[in-house]
Amino acid sequence: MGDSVFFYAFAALAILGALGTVLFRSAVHCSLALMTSLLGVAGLYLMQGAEFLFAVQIVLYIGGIMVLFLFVIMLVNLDQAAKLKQFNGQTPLAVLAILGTGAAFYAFLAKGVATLPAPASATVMTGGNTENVADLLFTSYLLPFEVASVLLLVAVVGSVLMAGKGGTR
Amino acid sequence: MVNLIWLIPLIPLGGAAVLLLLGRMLPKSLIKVVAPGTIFAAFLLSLGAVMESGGKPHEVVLYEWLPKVDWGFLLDPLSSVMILIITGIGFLIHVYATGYMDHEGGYYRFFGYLNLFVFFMLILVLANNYVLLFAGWEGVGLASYLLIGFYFNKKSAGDAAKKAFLFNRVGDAGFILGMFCVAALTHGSLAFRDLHGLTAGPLLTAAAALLFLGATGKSAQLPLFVWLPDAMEGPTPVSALIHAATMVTAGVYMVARSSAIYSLAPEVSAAISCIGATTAIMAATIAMVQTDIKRVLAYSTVSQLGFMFMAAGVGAYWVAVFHLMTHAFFKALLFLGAGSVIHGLHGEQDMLKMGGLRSEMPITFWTMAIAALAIAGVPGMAGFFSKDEILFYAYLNFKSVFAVGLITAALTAFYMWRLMFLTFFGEKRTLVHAHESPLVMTAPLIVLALGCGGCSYYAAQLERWLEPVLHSNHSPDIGLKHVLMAASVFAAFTGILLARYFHASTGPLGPLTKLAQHKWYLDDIYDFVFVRGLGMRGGEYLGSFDRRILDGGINGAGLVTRFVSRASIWADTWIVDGLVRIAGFSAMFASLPARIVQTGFVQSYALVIVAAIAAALGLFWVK
Amino acid sequence: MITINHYLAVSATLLLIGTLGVLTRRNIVVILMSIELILNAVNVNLIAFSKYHNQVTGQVFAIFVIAVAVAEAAVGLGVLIALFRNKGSVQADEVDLLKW
Amino acid sequence: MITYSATDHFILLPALLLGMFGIAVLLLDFLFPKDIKGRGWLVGIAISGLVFAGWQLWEQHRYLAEHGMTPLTGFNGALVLDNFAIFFNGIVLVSAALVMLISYRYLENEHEHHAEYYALVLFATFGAFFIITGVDMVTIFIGLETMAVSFYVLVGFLRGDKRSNEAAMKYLLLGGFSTGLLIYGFSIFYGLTGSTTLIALASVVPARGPHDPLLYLGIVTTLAGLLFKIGAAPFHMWAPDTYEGAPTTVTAFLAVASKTASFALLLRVLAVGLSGARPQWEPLLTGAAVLSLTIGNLAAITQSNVKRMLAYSSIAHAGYLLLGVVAGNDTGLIGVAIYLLTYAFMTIGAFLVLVALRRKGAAVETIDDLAALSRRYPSYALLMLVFLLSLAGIPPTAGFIGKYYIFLALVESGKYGLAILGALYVAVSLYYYFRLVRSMFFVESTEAQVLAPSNGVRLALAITGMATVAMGVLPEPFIRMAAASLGR
Repeated sequence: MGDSVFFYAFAALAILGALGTVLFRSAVHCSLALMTSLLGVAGLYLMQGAEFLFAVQIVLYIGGIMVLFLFVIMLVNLDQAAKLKQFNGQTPLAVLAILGTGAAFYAFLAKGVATLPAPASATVMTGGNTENVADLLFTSYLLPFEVASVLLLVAVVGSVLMAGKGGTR
Repeated sequence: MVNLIWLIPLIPLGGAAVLLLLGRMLPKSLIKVVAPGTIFAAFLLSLGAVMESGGKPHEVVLYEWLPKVDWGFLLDPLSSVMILIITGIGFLIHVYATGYMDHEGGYYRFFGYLNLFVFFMLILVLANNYVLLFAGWEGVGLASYLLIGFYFNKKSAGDAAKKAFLFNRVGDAGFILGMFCVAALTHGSLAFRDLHGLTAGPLLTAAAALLFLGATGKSAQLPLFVWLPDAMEGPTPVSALIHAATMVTAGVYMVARSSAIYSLAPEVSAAISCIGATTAIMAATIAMVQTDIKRVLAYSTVSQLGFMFMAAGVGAYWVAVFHLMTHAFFKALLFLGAGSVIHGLHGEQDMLKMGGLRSEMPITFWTMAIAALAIAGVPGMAGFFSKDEILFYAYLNFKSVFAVGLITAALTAFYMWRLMFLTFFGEKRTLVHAHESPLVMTAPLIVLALGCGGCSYYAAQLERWLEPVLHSNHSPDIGLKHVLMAASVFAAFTGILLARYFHASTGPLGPLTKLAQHKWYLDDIYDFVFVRGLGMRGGEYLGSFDRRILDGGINGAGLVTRFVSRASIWADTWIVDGLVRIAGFSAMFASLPARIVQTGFVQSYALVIVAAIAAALGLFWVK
Repeated sequence: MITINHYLAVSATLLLIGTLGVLTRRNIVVILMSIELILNAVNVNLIAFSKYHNQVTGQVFAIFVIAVAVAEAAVGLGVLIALFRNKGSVQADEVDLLKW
Repeated sequence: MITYSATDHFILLPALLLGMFGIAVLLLDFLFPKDIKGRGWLVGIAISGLVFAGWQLWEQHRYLAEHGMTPLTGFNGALVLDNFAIFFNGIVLVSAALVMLISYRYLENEHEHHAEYYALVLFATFGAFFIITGVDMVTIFIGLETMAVSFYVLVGFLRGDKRSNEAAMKYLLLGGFSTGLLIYGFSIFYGLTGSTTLIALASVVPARGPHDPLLYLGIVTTLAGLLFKIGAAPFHMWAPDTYEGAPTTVTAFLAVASKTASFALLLRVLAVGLSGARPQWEPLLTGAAVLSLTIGNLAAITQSNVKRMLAYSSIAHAGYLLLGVVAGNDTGLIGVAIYLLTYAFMTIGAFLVLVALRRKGAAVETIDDLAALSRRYPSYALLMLVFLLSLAGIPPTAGFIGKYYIFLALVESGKYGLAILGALYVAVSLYYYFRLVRSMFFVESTEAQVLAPSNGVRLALAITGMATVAMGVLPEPFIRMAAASLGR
């Protein structure tokens, strides 16, 4: 019972936040709404026993990325942008397409979940969640972990290069 | 020597490479030696190889190119005839061109392309499989494209090149498809040696028809023949080599080479005969009223190619090849003679402004007269035997084709002698002082004239020579043959006599003349259907579509200006020639829907992605 | 009882809302945020399946997705700044030099 | 327990070298004062990184050959070293090396000469390694993103150029979106199997039958992401804009490396993971192939910008490649492999000519810029002619071989309709490639001086030109390579 309440609360937070992100006029508001949505998602992680990921989401995502977003919003000075039309010309068409796609998605999921393999027996995993994640990360997924470091290096180099002053022609 | 046949195409290729890459640095005198020299070397090698092979098919496989497809050359009687024509006549034309092109710019490029052409042509005829043949096929197309457009600063030359290119693409599509049908029939092998033992069936019929579509493009048959007369914009030696003696006969060669397929597809063969006959008579009537000396010869070429297909269609492949050979001699000679006349008159091509050149250009006159007798079918000359054989086989197999052929033969004699009378006889109608061409140009004329007279006597030998590859069906009916021969001689002399008296008149036949003058309205029909109809109307629609729908949209203004500027460029570029215009228009018409979705607006791209996903998901429920 | 269905539904909803943002918002910053939403939707999926299979593989996968999201956001914002510097605008439908 | 075995090391080594050299380029650039003129030595370092990686790849090939071609697996089944991986990695490495050769002078001209460029090219190659070698979805995903993010930056490398900015932005937004779709598909595959490896996926697929909704949803979203990467319609729309706006060297690299790696991935996913679900993805691929051929070829007809035209033509090439997959027999797959190999050389070659002709002040981009090339630079005109003939698929150039195999495969598997369509579009493509030829050979032009090409450009042109001819005339060893890469 308690589970459901929390689930619905977090889900509502995530979805409403997402809607806010998409619908708000000012980019600053959008980013705050996104933060809310990410918090909601973090809550969902917690409910599924992913404590480590919950922490990552809060600290890294909300703490890090959102600051970056806000920073850029300040930098590119979106005051004017907020006064402009926020939705482009194809919005009705896009809504239609998304309604269609969404209906298909829900239909597929509803039909499909029943066909999932039987859930694994609920034996409790030994060790804490963080420990288990770390175990897996440094054994089976050691390689992607290392590759990800290069990915982040690329991102750093790239963003610095792009945001830096370049010759204007 | 017969094992060295791979060298035959390689020598001209070397020449082309030297000329095109280093040509700018070479002195003209050296180019004059190199270009004909390579072809002559190839000719000697061919001669040696053919003599050594003695008519036995000989295949030189260099290596396995693609699985089941060798890179190999096949020297059999058929390709022997072809390589001797190409290198022999090619050599003479090269020699002639050193004189003819003496005062033109880009000398080295011209000869580079010409050598390149000979290389591809040799690949085409020596290939032992369809893929290699296709390589040569496309190569000669490319080289001829470069050569037609050689006078690129002449706009009509550029348009002609475009037109030739477009019509050949239609043929190419047919050829590629036909090739893969053959691959399906032979389980992946495209070698000619595997064509025997096929069985008839719908796929084989399709292969035959598609390959023939390829041939109609290359050999200028209905409905794709309109490009050849325009191709006369190229330099005259090019017309002689490519658009008379060699490339345009590639279609005939290919059909003969595929005789194993065609003999199993009687419907297609019949169609080939009919198309050949129709093309022959149509082109002949058009040739009767042309005033440009080269255009007469161009339509005549189309007509003669029609004769060859007539023969191929009734199963007389060796006769087709025979006529191909004799035609190569007399038509090359006629073109070179015409070139000599044009050269002598400093670029004049209108026959109405010639006349009385007999005394001023005696060698040109006499050699051309021999060729004109040959093409008219006067006994003792090259064309006589080959044309008679065609008519004979047509009579045996397909009476109506025979009737058309006989009429065409008379028309041929008429238009050819009309040309002769207008050019060399009567009053001189120009003030230009004509002069005989230099020796480098007249010498090839003389050699070719000897060939015209000489090669005709070897019909029986040729038949026997070609027998191993192109099974001929002998007919013992000598009596019938003589009757038909008399008929055709009668037709020939009638034509010449009529030409004697009517060459100056615009024609007694009134409406028919008009029809012929307008090239049977073929260009106009294309123009009317596609350009006036679709073009103008379509342009209006496009315009209004643009204004109404896109103007309101995101980028209307940009599109409108773009469209207007494009339309004016388009009009400038394409209006001159209806057919090329159609191509441009249909290209634009086809291209527009594909481009218009590319709005430059990134989110519409994402929308397309989402829509595609929705469609893909929807497919699940449809199934 | 909350089952995996619920999580998948939330995930699909987030995905669709994110897509809506990508398709309709003119402001490129917001489009980038919408892409973050899509990646989060995937993460919800992964976590739910991870729980369902009673393992942590999905969680590890999700960490990588976050890393990718970070990288994309950083580079995206960098490119955005370069674009803004040259064009003075961050409206997606004004970026249309390249077309047809 | 963290383990790192000798096998792991052996498999990883090429990528390790690429990554290390990439970092070295960055560090050396940082350590040495900026006023050292030229910095050509950075290119040298970057190329030597590629050479070392290539050498390791060769060693790997030799090892496999000595051990009966049994694939090696490493990192708990995350990587598989087989001939397939070596073949496609080789293509990507070669294309990266060719791009390096031509980049130096190009960047100097653009006044955007930075060490980051070379590092990013190496990192993109590094990412491609994991796309091609990986059989674990996490590894693949991270590799894919490493490559993609590198490309986002490379496309926008001319920071002062609005068109470069725009191209990068468009590529990034759509790329990010399509990544989301791809990974959504992966998450569903994970849900179906409880594992992230493609092998696990392969083991559950047969039991799920042809009407499994979840599997289908996963296939559709995954394919959307993958078809986006290879630039197949209707997910192609980023390609023309990005190709046109990106620096020409990057366009060449993007057109070859990204497409090759992504196609290798597509083959892996379909042939390893989803081979049991053929009835579900085949119609989708067929549709994408037909659309790609149609849109690519038709839109290319009237383009006046050469880069954009080549972009559309590369969409059409994606269509031919997909037809090879659709044909579904060995011939078709070998055709795909050989097609990609030849495609690398001819495409880079065509872009190279554009780079080589680049003038001061203005790029050579429109068809008119190539006017009268045959008289100004006959050797360039001839080379371009060879590349264009090859792109059109005319024998005996390299481009013919791939098309030949693919058509043959279609005929063999009885898909005549698709074969006819493909052949017709070959004729159409001749039309627009020859527009360029016409311009090069027939049109008069206002003479404009080009910069003397650097030795790097000359070398790269020689390599691509010779390869394009050699593969066409002597395809046999290359065909054997392609066949071996598929274990045939």
